[in-house]
Amino acid sequence: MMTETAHIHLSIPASSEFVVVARLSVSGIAARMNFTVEDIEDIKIALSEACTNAIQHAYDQHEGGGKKIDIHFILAGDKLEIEVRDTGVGFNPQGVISKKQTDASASDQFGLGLGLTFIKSLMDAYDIQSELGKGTVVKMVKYVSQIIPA
Amino acid sequence: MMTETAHIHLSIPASSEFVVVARLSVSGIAARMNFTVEDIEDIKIALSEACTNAIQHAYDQHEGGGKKIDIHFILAGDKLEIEVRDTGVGFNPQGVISKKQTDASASDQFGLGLGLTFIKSLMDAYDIQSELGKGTVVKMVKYVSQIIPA
Amino acid sequence: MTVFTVLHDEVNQIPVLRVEGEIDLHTCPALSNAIGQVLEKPGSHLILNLDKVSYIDSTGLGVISVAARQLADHDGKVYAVCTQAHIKKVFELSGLQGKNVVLYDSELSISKSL
Amino acid sequence: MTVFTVLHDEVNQIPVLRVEGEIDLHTCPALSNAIGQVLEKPGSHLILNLDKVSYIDSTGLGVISVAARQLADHDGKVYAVCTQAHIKKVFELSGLQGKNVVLYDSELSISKSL
Ligand SMILES: Nc1ncnc2c1ncn2[C@@H]1O[C@H](COP(=O)(O)OP(=O)(O)O)[C@@H](O)[C@H]1O
Ligand SMILES: Nc1ncnc2c1ncn2[C@@H]1O[C@H](COP(=O)(O)OP(=O)(O)O)[C@@H](O)[C@H]1O
Repeated sequence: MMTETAHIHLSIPASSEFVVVARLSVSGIAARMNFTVEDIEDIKIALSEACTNAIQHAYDQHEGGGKKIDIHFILAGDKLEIEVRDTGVGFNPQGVISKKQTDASASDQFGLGLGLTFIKSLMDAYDIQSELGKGTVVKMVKYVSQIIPA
Repeated sequence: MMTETAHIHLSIPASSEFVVVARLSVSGIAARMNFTVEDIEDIKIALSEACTNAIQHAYDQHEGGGKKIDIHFILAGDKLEIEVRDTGVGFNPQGVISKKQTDASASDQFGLGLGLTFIKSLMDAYDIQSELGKGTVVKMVKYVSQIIPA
Repeated sequence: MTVFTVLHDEVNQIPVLRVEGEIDLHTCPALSNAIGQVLEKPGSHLILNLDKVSYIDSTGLGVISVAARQLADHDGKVYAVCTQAHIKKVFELSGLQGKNVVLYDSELSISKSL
Repeated sequence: MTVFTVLHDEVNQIPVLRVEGEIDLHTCPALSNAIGQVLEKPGSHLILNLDKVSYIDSTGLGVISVAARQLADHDGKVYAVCTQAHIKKVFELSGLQGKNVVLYDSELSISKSL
């Protein structure tokens, strides 16, 4: 049905109440691409995790409004690519695992350090580009599963 | 809950398959603003009508890709403002009613000339700015109903 | 988002189309095709069960209005089944209701009234 | 999108929280509060009925994990009821399951097992 590449862009304030809007949008997009119900759930979670991270980690909570999350959906045949961009503090993706092992229990924020793990397990590919002081781009890819005839 | 004005932007290709994405997004937004289920349905229809018009009327169907619809949601307290923008052919909103009365039955496209009527009846306010050759902006406003205590 | 389906049946020799999903610009061609196939056979009425339709807008009403006009040529009508308030509301707003489109609460209540 | 609710009950002197809606960053503070209130009273286990939860992600698992750790101090556990495959999957992925969080298919099967 979809032969050309389609591009959808969603921009939301970096605030917890709008993560559901990202989730609803992607569920519509994924359904149109004929992802299975199970895959759609996976994609919803992965996208929510990326948004949650932008809200909780990227933007200093005391700095007030104007912080937004830009989400780009690129629909190319059976491939859905999602890019989640923030312009927050940035981080070193390589350093996350070791850091987590030391202070995981000290966190009083919601989250287990599971966010990136979920993205990794639920999507077919992912990549993080982050620059300290500039922001973060999380890219993730999911392919529509080929239905194997019984 | 929402005191500051929040701004959400959604950009979709001007193609029928993505109207549902606009609809899902706005249902999440409207639910967060505590619109009633009935109001949410009204808003979904009004937004779909504006998108449908952009797809059917604004963009010459033979001109190929690159045509998009930009939707801006402005959440200001109990007021939801939606702006639907296309960069298509444009039209004279004042001329629509008389034109429709003459050739309504001749149309082989889906639609009764009901689209704008629905937007008008379902929303609390609406406005159309259109320029021939430049495009159209449909603005519509809905207020969260005050619940009157019984 | 449910998948859009139109199932064809017949009750008391009246064709019935049971629609499920959202009727919008994207799905109304499928509805229009299904109606077109049914109306190829001579007959006077059409039952359109919209009870499992979660969304409809002017595009769907356009399709139904075209069908109603075709049927009217042979004194036929569209009997639409819908119980959901937000779907009914769209029919009311459209002004389609009454003329050649009649709303019912169930397929049974149509059978009884004929 | 359904409204998020947490209902408090008690079955065989074990506190039960029945959650409905989506558990994400926005709603997990409400879940956390509800759990906090229940855990103020001494007791060893907590039943978390998630059968009407349509969505959960790491934020919700974070809250449940905190509760499980608190309960573990008194040899208590979180008994979570969930039958939906996509909710179960999140528990499996999290590695939380097994330790102090046990999944059940119904509240009844918990009662039987205790
Ligand atoms: N968008 C982001 N901006 C800044 N830091 C981030 C971002 N995403 C992730 N991080 C860092 O990576 C860590 C691990 O993230 P994650 O696996 O989602 O677990 P959690 O959110 O529970 O800490 C975070 O604690 C944070 O330090
Ligand atoms: N975005 C738009 N760009 C160009 N023309 C438009 C646009 N929206 C509406 N129109 C014009 O206004 C007319 C009435 O629109 P509407 O009430 O939605 O009915 P319908 O879509 O069934 O024709 C259309 O037929 C079209 O000529």
